[in-house]
Amino acid sequence: MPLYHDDDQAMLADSARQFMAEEGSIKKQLRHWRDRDCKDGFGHALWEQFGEMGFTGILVDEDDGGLGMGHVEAGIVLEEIGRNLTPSPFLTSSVLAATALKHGGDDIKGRYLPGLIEGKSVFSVAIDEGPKHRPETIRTRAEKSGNGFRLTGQKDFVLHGASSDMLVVAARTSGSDDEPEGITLFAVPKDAANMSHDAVRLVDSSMATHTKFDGVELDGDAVIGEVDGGREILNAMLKAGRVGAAAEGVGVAGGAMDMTVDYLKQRKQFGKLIGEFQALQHRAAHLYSEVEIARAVVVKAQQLLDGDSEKADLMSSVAKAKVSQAAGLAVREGVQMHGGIGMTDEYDIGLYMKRDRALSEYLGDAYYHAGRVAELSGY
Amino acid sequence: MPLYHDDDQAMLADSARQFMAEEGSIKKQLRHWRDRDCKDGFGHALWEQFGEMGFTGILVDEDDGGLGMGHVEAGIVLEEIGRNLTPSPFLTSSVLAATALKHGGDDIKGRYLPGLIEGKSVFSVAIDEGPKHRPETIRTRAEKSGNGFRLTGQKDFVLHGASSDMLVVAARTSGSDDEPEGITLFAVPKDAANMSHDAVRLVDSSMATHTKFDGVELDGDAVIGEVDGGREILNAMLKAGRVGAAAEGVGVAGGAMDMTVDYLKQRKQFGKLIGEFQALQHRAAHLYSEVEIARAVVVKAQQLLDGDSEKADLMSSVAKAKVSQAAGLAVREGVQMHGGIGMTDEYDIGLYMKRDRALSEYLGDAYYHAGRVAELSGY
Amino acid sequence: MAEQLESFRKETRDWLEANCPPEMRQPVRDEGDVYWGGRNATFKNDAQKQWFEACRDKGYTVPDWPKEYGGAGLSPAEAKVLRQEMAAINARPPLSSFGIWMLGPALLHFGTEGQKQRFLNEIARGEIRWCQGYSEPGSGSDLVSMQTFGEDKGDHWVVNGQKIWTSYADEADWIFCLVRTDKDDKYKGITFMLFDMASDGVSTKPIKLISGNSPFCETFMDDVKVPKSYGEDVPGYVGEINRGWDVAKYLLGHEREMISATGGGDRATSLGAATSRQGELDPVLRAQMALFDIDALSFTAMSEKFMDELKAGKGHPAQPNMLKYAGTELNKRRNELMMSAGGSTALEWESEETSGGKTARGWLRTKANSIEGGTSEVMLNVIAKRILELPGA
Amino acid sequence: MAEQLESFRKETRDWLEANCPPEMRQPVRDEGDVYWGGRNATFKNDAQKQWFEACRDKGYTVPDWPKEYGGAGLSPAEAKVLRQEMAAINARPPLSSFGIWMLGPALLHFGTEGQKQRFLNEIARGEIRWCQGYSEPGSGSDLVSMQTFGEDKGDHWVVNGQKIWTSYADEADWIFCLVRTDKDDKYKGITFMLFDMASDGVSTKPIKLISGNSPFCETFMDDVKVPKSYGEDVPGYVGEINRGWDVAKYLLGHEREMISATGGGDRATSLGAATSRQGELDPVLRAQMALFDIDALSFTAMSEKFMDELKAGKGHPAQPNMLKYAGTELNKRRNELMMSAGGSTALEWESEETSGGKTARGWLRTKANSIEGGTSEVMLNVIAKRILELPGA
Repeated sequence: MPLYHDDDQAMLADSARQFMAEEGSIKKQLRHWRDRDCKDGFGHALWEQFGEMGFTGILVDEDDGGLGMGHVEAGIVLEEIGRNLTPSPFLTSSVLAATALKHGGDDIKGRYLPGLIEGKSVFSVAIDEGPKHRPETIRTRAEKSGNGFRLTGQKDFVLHGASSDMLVVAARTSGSDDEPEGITLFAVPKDAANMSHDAVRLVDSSMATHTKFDGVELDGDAVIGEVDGGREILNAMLKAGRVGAAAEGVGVAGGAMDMTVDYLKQRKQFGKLIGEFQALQHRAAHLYSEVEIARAVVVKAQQLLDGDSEKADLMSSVAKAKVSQAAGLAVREGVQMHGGIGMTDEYDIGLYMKRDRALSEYLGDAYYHAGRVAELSGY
Repeated sequence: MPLYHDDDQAMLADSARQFMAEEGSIKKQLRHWRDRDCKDGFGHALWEQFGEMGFTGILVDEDDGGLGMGHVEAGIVLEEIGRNLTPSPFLTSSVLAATALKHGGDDIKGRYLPGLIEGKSVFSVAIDEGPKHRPETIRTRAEKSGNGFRLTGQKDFVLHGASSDMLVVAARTSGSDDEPEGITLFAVPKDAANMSHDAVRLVDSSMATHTKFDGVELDGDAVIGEVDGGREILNAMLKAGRVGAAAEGVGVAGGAMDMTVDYLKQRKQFGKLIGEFQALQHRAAHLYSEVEIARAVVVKAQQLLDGDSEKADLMSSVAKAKVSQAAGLAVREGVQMHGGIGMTDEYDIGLYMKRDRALSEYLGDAYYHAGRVAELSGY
Repeated sequence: MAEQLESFRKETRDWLEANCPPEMRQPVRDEGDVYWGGRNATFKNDAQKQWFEACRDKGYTVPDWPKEYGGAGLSPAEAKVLRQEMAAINARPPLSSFGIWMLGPALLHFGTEGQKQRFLNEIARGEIRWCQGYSEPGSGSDLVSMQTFGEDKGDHWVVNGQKIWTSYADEADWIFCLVRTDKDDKYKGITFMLFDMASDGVSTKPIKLISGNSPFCETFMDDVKVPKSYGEDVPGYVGEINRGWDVAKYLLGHEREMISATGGGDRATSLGAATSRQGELDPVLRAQMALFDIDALSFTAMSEKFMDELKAGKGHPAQPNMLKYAGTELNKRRNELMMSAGGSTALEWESEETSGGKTARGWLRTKANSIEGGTSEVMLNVIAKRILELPGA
Repeated sequence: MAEQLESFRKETRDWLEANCPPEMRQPVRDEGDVYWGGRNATFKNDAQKQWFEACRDKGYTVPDWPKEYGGAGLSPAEAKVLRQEMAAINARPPLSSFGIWMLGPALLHFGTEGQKQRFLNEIARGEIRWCQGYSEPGSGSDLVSMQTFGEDKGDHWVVNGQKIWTSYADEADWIFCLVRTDKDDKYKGITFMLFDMASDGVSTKPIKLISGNSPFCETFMDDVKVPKSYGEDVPGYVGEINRGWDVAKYLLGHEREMISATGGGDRATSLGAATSRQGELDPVLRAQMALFDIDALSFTAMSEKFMDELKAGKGHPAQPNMLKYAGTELNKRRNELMMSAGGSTALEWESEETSGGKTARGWLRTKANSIEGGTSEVMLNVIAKRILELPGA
């Protein structure tokens, strides 16, 4: 498959670009909700519009009422989300949770997918335990209890945790903390007793929770897939999530870069447009190259994932790491080249820096994925 | 002690600078010997001149006929050696071996120091085993044999090995390969039976050997210091060697940088001196800062070493690593900014790149020392 | 000489023991712990008041200023002893002010005797709080292109324009301010004026930063009357009329030294060691930490070396530029790594656990380091021109 | 269509099976394995001769050139099949030449029918070996400032000057050479001339590189007579007189694409995996390897993407500049890391163990990557101007 968008994908990109620029703009969404100290960190009305656009069900099979598209298409939406810093539960609901539900039975799909597709339901995923992403270790335990399970433990960095209708929780049903096997995924409804959220606002104004499961009783039908068979689903979720976050990151990088290049063409100092200074030109040109490289590897990883390739795992980590590096460069250069006003809350460039930081950390930072690349490559 | 040279040191620096520029120049020494395919890789006459200048005995105690100076002074000579790429056995003989001999008895000192001070003897040190510097592991064994020892093993990257009158060899007299203790240092004379050198020319035109000890019989008086007490001496040698190599590296960096800055002021392209291009100006200014930072940390490490500070070990690794990074930048920027002619053998800038590479590797590269910094700092 | 110093050290120790209350022997935790002085100043507690007054009376708010201007007239060696002894007991600065850091040095160098008598004493006694009016929205790196204009009306100017990045303008009593007084000469057309922030026509507006609320303000001047004289030998400007750029340059150099002196963050500690206490470091992050620590420890050595050279009169005038460039870039990198080590906890913006997002806000705040007091790009230009003597524009 | 291709694939496979000797199915190990053709060419062995002649007769030395010029007239799709099938059996290129890579494309685009008939056939049949005369000692990045001058003498020019970086000038039969023919117009005063290296007044001198001996030469022209015509419809220059810069620019773009296509080194393998086979990696070096592998794998994706876009006519004209910039910088970094992994063994310059310092020489050779075919600085200028449309000089 050529590494560019086919005609259908280009059409989707056009409509996503237009929609997000109009409805999902920084002014209309991110600043709006942030300045009102919104406890969700995003707008439910916009989420319903996502549903109307069909975005919510991009990765859901047609048989289940979705569009049955792939990660290239999901990435198209995510890149525009990134470019406009649009706050939404798309990544957690339509990518991560949707990937989990793909592995569930008809019953659980029927329970949750219609709400997702309509943009009425918000889903979260609870994977991390502790401040760094280490999905190899799962300590949260689900013990047999009656004909169901009893969930005990704590999850961190649960994006939209307090706003979600259902949380996909990775818990251990057997084995020791570091064992690959023995993981089961549960769909925990928001009204589950003994589940509590400590919601905190993050640097990018999104909301995340430390979520406690203090003996949460779950029916057997809360299990997604098979008992003890969750690791494979979790891996699928992580691959999808990394590639999705990387696509969003390319949007963040591109948005920050475009703002900055525009600024270089407007701001004058020493009687010249600052974009005339060769030192800044070379830095901008280097940045452009890095962003283009990041953009390319994301498409590559998306296609590998859509093609169910063995290389998708490696390339999902490569993509996540590369985007993190390129977007980090984009926002740092962006803020520096904007000079003093880049430091003010009034200008948007700082918002890109904040989002990049949170997104880079989500599902593993560049250092984590570099280690993964080394391990997967056998060194 | 202030971090600059006092009056005596400044005088020494003046005379070293003048001497090395005149007698140790690239044309007179490095290219001269290289183009004649000299099997020593350096000139013995120059080494005797080092002796006449008093350089050879800088670190040797006055009681033993030396100047009794410190690492700041040795570093002054080394920086000029670096700046002129002067091939000489100064680092191995007057720094590493001299540090070892400091820990020896009067007998061994009497045997070797006069020749060193006169610039008539050349000493090598045999530490590394394998392509990377890993002095924590010593596999070469010295077993009791009669009233002496029998040495078996192989050492690599022995600079000037085939030209040396005596080799300081670190060998294991007890314990297993990775144990800190159980090391003894031996002064092995050049005519020792069953010692063989495989001499190879290195990228910087210096000569190094793979040296084999195939049951070399040594008298007990070949031991430097105490049997099984060599680790401490070895550590002292390594600290001195790292700081010395770092000082030489500052000279290499400074020489490459100065050549490059001069070139920026001479070469015209697009109707301008290329030094007028801001992108190159900023890179040159960044490089200058890095070289100054490297220069400062070397003086700091020298003073700590001379003051026998506990911090000297950490800072010797910091200095070696920092210089390696700064000098690497200097030679890479130097070659690139020289453009096509920088790639030709006719111009000297490439010689700086070659020396930097060999010097960076000697006694541990930046990565090795970064790991050491982390360990010594407890992480 | 050394004996005299030792006896001074003994005296100082005794004096500090007697005068510095225990509450003032703790590191400054937040803005509330800093005493800025000024017309409207209030003390946070009795200890702060007691400590300030003891220092003021002893001349220790500005120990190395001459006694006649409110200082203690200490020699550099004595001032160093005092700093060491204060550091030894963690004594807080009794008074912080841009008057001490910025205007004072300018007046000591350029001021008239009358200005020194009045303004330095006011500063030393914490009576007047000053702010600084340099940058304008259109004039950042290219400061000399500033447009705020003072029309000459004989015995006064009428000033119109806008300044930006005036720290604490909303709390300051007076401002020292660059004003264009000759539109025909870029460099020799600026006057370094002094005026009361309570003057008619002065208004301020705080600037919110990406790191949150900040001391920075925009300051607007709308037909502000600035007298040319505040009395005998007390001109309303520093140096000569139209030669304020000389004063400004002198102060910029001073500011860069100050900023570079704090660059690189807390140099005594290894970043890797500090962050690894939060949990095991990822191996790749550990490698980056080690490479950072090497750079940071090396930078500290250069910083020390320059200070030593400066004291010995061996310093190169462009050295502060290098310190500022390298120090601020390093500090940004340090904070990036701290964020990485902190993971999702470090992302928290308002939580109690993070004291209101301290790590994240600190990280964002460091991004200004390479802009304020001269951008990294300007520093590199200066190094290229002044040290390397590279040609051309 | 697909069926036709499949039948072509089958034929090709059979043809290769029958015509490519086993000795030619091994990777090229050194210069001796390359057949460059030319007047004085000799074959290393029978297999090389047999393989070359089979390809020459089939038009497979230049498979996508038209049959009348010595090619096989393959469509792009067929040429790709041939490349794939040759790669599948590791078949060596039957003929290497700057005529194929550089002059050929220029003649196909700018040449007269007579030039194509003569020169393309000579190239395709390996009869004439060409070299390239572009750079001069004073004209590197600023190529258009070149000074080699051709004085117009009616039916010929008399050329004087010096070229540098003429690869294999000492072994080439003819040269395509940029010569100034009008001193008044920088761009429109250059002619793209063709002449015999055996002409009176041409001399060459090899250039030794930091990596050792090299194919590069200096070429001196001392009153060299270059005819304006070599016969009917065969001008002694390509394109128009004084418009050789158009030809040069076209070829520079072509060269950058070629260099960038090989940039980044062997992309299929992980550097970390390859080097860790030599022994356990230091943890900090391992981290740098992993960060490199991420960049290299990502670059490969971009490279692939651009090729796909190019084929689909979606490419941006400045993309080769980006590929060249990023690819060559990456290749330099790759070789630095390889040297680090190799340790003191990699430093060896002449030892047998290192095949005569292969790692070290290869490392040094990569330093030219970011200079030849346009420096990284020129690439960044082009990206800034042509893609980002930044203003000014």
